[in-house]
Amino acid sequence: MEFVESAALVLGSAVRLSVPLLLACLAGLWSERSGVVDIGLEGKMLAAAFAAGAAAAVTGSAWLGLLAAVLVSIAFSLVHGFASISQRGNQIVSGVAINFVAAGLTALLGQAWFAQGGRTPPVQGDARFQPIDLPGEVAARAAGGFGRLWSEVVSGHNILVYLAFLAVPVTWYALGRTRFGLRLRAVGENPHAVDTAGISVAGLRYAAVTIAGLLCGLAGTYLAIAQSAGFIRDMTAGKGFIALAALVFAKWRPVPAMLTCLLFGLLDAVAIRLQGTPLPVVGPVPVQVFQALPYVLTVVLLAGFIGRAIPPRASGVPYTKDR
Amino acid sequence: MPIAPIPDARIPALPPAIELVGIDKRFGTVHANRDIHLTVDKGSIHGIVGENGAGKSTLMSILYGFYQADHGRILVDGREVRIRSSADAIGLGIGMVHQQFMLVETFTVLENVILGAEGAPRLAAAEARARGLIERLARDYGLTVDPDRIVGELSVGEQQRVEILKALFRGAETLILDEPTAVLTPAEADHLFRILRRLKAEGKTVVIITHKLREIMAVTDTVSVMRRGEVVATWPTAATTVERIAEAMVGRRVLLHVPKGSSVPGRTLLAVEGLDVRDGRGARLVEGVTFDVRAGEIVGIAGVAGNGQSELLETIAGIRRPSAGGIRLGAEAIGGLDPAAIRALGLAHVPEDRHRMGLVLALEAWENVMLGYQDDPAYQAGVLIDGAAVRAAAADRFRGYDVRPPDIRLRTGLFSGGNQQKIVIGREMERDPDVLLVGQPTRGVDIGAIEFIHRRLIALRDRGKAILLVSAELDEIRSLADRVLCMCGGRIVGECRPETPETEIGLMMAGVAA
Amino acid sequence: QQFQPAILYDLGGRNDKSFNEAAFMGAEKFKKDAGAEYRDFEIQNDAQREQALRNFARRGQNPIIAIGFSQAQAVEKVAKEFPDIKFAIVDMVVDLPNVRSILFREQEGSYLVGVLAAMASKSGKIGFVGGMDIPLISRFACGYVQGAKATNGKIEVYQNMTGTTGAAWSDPVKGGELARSQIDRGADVVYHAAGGTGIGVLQAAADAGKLGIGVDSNQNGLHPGKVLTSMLKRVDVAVYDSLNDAKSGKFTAGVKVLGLAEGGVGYAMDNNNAALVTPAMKAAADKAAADIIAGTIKVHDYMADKKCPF
Amino acid sequence: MSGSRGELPPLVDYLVVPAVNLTLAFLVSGLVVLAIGENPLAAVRIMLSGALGYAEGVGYTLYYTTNFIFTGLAVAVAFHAGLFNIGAEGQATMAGLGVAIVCLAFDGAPWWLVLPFAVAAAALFGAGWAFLPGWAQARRGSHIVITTIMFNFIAATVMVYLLVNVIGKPGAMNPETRTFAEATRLPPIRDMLLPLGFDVGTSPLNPSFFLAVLAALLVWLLVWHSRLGYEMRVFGFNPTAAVYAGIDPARVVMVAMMISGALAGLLAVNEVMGVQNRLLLEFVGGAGFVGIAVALMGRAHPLGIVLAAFLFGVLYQGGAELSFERPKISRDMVVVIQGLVILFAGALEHLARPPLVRLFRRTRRTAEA
Ligand SMILES: Nc1ncnc2c1ncn2[C@@H]1O[C@H](COP(=O)(O)OP(=O)(O)OP(=O)(O)O)[C@@H](O)[C@H]1O
Ligand SMILES: Nc1ncnc2c1ncn2[C@@H]1O[C@H](COP(=O)(O)OP(=O)(O)OP(=O)(O)O)[C@@H](O)[C@H]1O
Ligand SMILES: [Mg+2]
Ligand SMILES: [Mg+2]
Repeated sequence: MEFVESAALVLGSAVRLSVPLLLACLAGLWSERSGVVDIGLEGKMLAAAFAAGAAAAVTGSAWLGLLAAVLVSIAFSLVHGFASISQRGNQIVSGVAINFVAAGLTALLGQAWFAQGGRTPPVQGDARFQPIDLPGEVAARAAGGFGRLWSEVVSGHNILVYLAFLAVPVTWYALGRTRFGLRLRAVGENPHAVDTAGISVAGLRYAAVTIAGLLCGLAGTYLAIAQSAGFIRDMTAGKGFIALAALVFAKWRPVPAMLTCLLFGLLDAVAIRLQGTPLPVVGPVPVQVFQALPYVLTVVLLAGFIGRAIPPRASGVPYTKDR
Repeated sequence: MPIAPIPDARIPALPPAIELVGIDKRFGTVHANRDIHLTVDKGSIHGIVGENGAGKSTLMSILYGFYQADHGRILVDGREVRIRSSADAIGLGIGMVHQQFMLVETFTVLENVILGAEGAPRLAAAEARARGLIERLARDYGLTVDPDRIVGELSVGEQQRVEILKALFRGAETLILDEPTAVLTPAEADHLFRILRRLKAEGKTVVIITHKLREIMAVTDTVSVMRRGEVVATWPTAATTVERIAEAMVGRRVLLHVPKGSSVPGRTLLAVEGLDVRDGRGARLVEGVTFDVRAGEIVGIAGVAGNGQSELLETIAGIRRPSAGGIRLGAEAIGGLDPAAIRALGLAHVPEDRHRMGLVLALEAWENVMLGYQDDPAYQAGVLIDGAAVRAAAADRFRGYDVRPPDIRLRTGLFSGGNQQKIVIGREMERDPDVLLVGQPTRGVDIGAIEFIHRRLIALRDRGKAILLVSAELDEIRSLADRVLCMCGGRIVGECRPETPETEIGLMMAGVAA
Repeated sequence: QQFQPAILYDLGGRNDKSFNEAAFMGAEKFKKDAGAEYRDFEIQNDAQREQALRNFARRGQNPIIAIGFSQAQAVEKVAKEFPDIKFAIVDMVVDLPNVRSILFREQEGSYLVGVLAAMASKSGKIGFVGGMDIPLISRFACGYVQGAKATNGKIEVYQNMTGTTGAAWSDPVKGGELARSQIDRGADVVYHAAGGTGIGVLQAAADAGKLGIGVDSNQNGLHPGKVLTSMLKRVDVAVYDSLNDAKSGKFTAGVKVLGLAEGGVGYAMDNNNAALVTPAMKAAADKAAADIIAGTIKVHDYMADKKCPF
Repeated sequence: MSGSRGELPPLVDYLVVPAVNLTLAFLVSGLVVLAIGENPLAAVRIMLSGALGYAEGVGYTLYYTTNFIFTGLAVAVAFHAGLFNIGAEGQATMAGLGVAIVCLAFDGAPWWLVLPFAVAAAALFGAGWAFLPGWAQARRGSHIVITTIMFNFIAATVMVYLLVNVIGKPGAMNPETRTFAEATRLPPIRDMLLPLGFDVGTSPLNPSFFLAVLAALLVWLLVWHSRLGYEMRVFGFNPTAAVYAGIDPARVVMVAMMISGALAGLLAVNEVMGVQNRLLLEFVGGAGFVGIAVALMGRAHPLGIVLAAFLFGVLYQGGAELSFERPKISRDMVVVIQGLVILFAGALEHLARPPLVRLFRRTRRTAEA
């Protein structure tokens, strides 16, 4: 029973840790399935986190924070879109630029507006997304054991967590079962086919990067005013890159993306939990072993089981009519 | 006695399906279309021929809204229209099957067919409609494809059917086909022509670009010839001859059949015995294939694409590994060696897909002249590559094989298909190999270049070399090969003389006479 | 020599809510009290340390105060080049006639908050979240453990380090998760020494209805009533004093170690945590402080032997 | 594309277009500078004179350039083989370990004696750290992008462990090794030029700059004039054709990654042996990531990379100078400016081209008329 409870706690932690990865990963998925490579996930998330933190601090409303985050993140997306779709620029360079601008601008504006070292003022109450208790939470917690699985893993997260996991079936359905999704996937594989079918390649790609912006907006909001209570400079701490890795790991598919992000979250949670505890047989182990664990396991899994990941064929290539 | 309808100036005739007036298009410095006037009658099949780079594809792409003309007007059904995008063209009932298929290879047939014409936001309804259409077309035209297969796994012939299905699904009244038969077997091509005639019978209009004059004669009502961006002639097909068309195209007389003496086979240079090849999943692609090719002969392999010919060539060349059986090059067993080692032993290989395998389109042309021969001592200067030597060799090849433009510094992708093919053939033949494997040597190549390539192949044979030729063109096989092997389902199902009637070979290819 | 002070912050930057900011506060206070202007600079990478110091020196800034142990090599080099200019460095020793080295006994302050944590804990389990597994952070951790164990021999202390890259100091999400994991295991007081990451630690503790302990500057106000106390490292005082000494010509080179006795470290009491620290707790902490000053309690310095024997 | 390359005279294409792009970038940055109440023109002047206006500034600029040349070349070499190496950061980190081991082992020996070993160690450690991702991609099909990202994190972790527990200097606050003896450090270029009568001031610029230029030259020879480079490019553009040509894909991938890693590793010679004179955490400081932008802006061509690296050097040094001179323009502002330059000069490089093409067509037409 105690093991089940520990497992529940670790799983709950895994869920929370996986959410920003999942949202960013889905953002990358939308963008890259349409053929626009996005290594600016990190920057967009950061900009969104700042916007969320700033707006929530000023207005006192988490929802306005979310709105601001989404708008800012979409604005960054559109810059990336303009560079990579309309201007046919190098998508990776554009992504790098987005990351630079976001890192600088958030700290700059944060300091200029709030004078707290690029931090936004801490937010409380309605300015933050609070945990939501699902029915049965109390009873399940009281029951202990497997009940904890309900109370820790499923219930008690904030709305963005549920939104993130809802975004998975929505993405799956929209990509796989709708007209828009069909066209979007097509434009990532062969934009010529889409163009000759009389559909605007640019239009589809702009739509895709906009969705990516929206999702990064959610991710940033989660970081700033759901998981934390305010923005701190550089608070994305490389999550955008991990999300990118998860995207490749998941072979650009929504459900595997969720599983990958959960796996990354779980590895992280396990590493957190195991840190400092002596292992059986081996005895005490340096912290770094556990800190490296998620990364090492990812490499091992990748080399051992996942196999070749083939990106959408047209991704990263600006579309031009000539061959 | 039935009288053919004669156009009568007094009766207002149906307006032409398409009328192009003064179309002009430049790509930078290239004048691809010059002041083109072209009329396509409703309910007719209109052929367009011309050398590689004459501007055929460009003209049709303008009609289809893929490019915009710099000048000129387009009339559809007698009304002047503006076609700014493919969507406009589709809306006007124009459909196009491009030379390079515009298919999403990871999609199913069904998804490809409905793409862009899905109707409702949810796919289910469109899929049902498309399924219905596919069934009907299969019934009416024999246009069969499995709607649920992944397009990338289909043969080119099937992929082309998907393209036609796409156009018909969008309600095309005028169907443009850009070199539709370049990749088809004769049987598939005949099938296509039956379909085109059915379409015509239903009142639809067809414009077809091809390099095969036989096809022009067989299916078209009218033929237009393009040269250097201009339409230089338009004739009712019945009123002209293959020779006249060829001359108009090339600007000189062309030999449509290269003369060739009888072969004097010498010793065996290539021997294949009991060869088995499997794919990654273990399915057999080539099964128990045994044959040999002797010095001074051309052995042709006839077969419907996808019956193991490509895999056979690739295995002999060392690109694939045999799962059983032996291959000998002269006295050496080469089964399982890598391509570089096999090449070093005197085997050259013109792969059937020059874009995918034979060339690196992003490199400058001269760099492709050493593709596969980068280890050649003649190309080395110490630890580095002797660029001057390679460029000298390249310039030499370009002269010898009449590659146009003769600019070895040009990016390879900018050459036309025919000239790209000459680069590959020149590279492989100039090594003076003992054995030459050739896949589809003249696919998509204009008749002038075909003549040239055929001459070269025969000359190589006459120098006592062994050539193994795989071609989907029965004509080509029959005019070049000294012996013909038929492949079907990965096996050699029969051998015959090149004089054997086409129908008989056709039956063998289908596996019937085995 | 003119009096034109300059401050060089470490990578964290002027407003890191931590020791750089404390230095800034000290300078600001001095500016207000003495009415003297000063210059400062935030470096962006390691190469700029030396460059900035030299730039200051060339412009005749004097004294120049470098914040953070990473500045040592640059200070050493530039101080040699400009023997007439006075330098001060915080958190590291540079042995030159014109350099004042200011060290803190973080372990002593940590000991006190350990005492408070052990007394405030009902579960007998407390936690520590560090930024990176480096000696300086282990020194905080070790003092904390010693203080807690001295108060409650059976107390269990969970320790976590956040990461191995610079991001470890600015990852509040991970910090929060580390704290939560400790809280889930029963910890009800969590002390952090993790810069921006610590914001997440304090947040997680507050969210869970547990207590956090701040570090470096007074962080009690971040979550009033939810932060038990803060371990103060008076970099502000050190900077202020150095500036003051230089102005009044009393600047001395050599090593200054600031511990409890010198008022260089301590724990924070204010309105925000008045209700949390009972008189008994306060008495115990003050007793410990007195004993440390008196030398009857020896607080172990992790840096001395890279070991924490508790 | 409207107005593609080749429609403009080469001089315009390679000089005017980038100049226009840079001007645009500075104009937009100027707006931001203006927004915080500083004079943008003065800011540009400070930036340029800080980076190029005096010997020491130039020294710093070139010192940064050195790092970016190495990482830019590293990314570019992998790029030619169709591989996206995001791991230059980690490779350089590990190379630092190699350089430190050599320098500590030979501590006290003259630098010119140690240098070859340090270079070899840097290349070897960098290549070794790149080998595993290369191997995993070639033999196991793992995606190089993920594995190199993961290897960056693993390198950081290994480094913390080693510096804290194994090779760190005892008693140091900071995880770092002891400082190398004076003789073993790469001398600043000033020391080499002073006897000749030049004084370039005190900057960290050291002989590794020449190493970087040499590396660029070697990469140029490798990619365009060697068999291996040819094989890499063939494979990078068209793997199927590579197999046809008898090129072993696995070999190309592994070799290209190792060369890439070795180049990234050389950064450690500059930083560890030349500047910091000890191994410390995060000495790479993001240069591995900047290398991606450098490689792409330099179109993966060594000359382009040297120029792009120089541009970034100017941005870094000029930026430092700017925020030093104008305290209101914080270092974050400088990051924003860098981002804008990357955006306008890199990703939006085609922005200025169509108007220029139109301008040229018009002038040509008037000239013809
Ligand atoms: N996208 C393009 N960009 C620049 N020039 C082009 C482009 N497409 C075609 N051209 C130019 O237009 C001319 C006509 O090309 P087009 O593809 O129409 O020839 P074609 O008659 O279809 O040749 P083929 O028989 O080989 O298919 C070429 O010579 C080429 O120089
Ligand atoms: N982007 C381009 N820029 C300039 N010229 C081009 C371009 N694309 C094609 N061409 C030119 O177009 C002409 C025809 O090219 P195209 O690709 O249509 O050849 P093709 O014979 O149809 O090839 P294939 O049959 O193999 O598809 C050539 O003369 C070539 O130089
Ligand atoms: Mg064509
Ligand atoms: Mg063609």
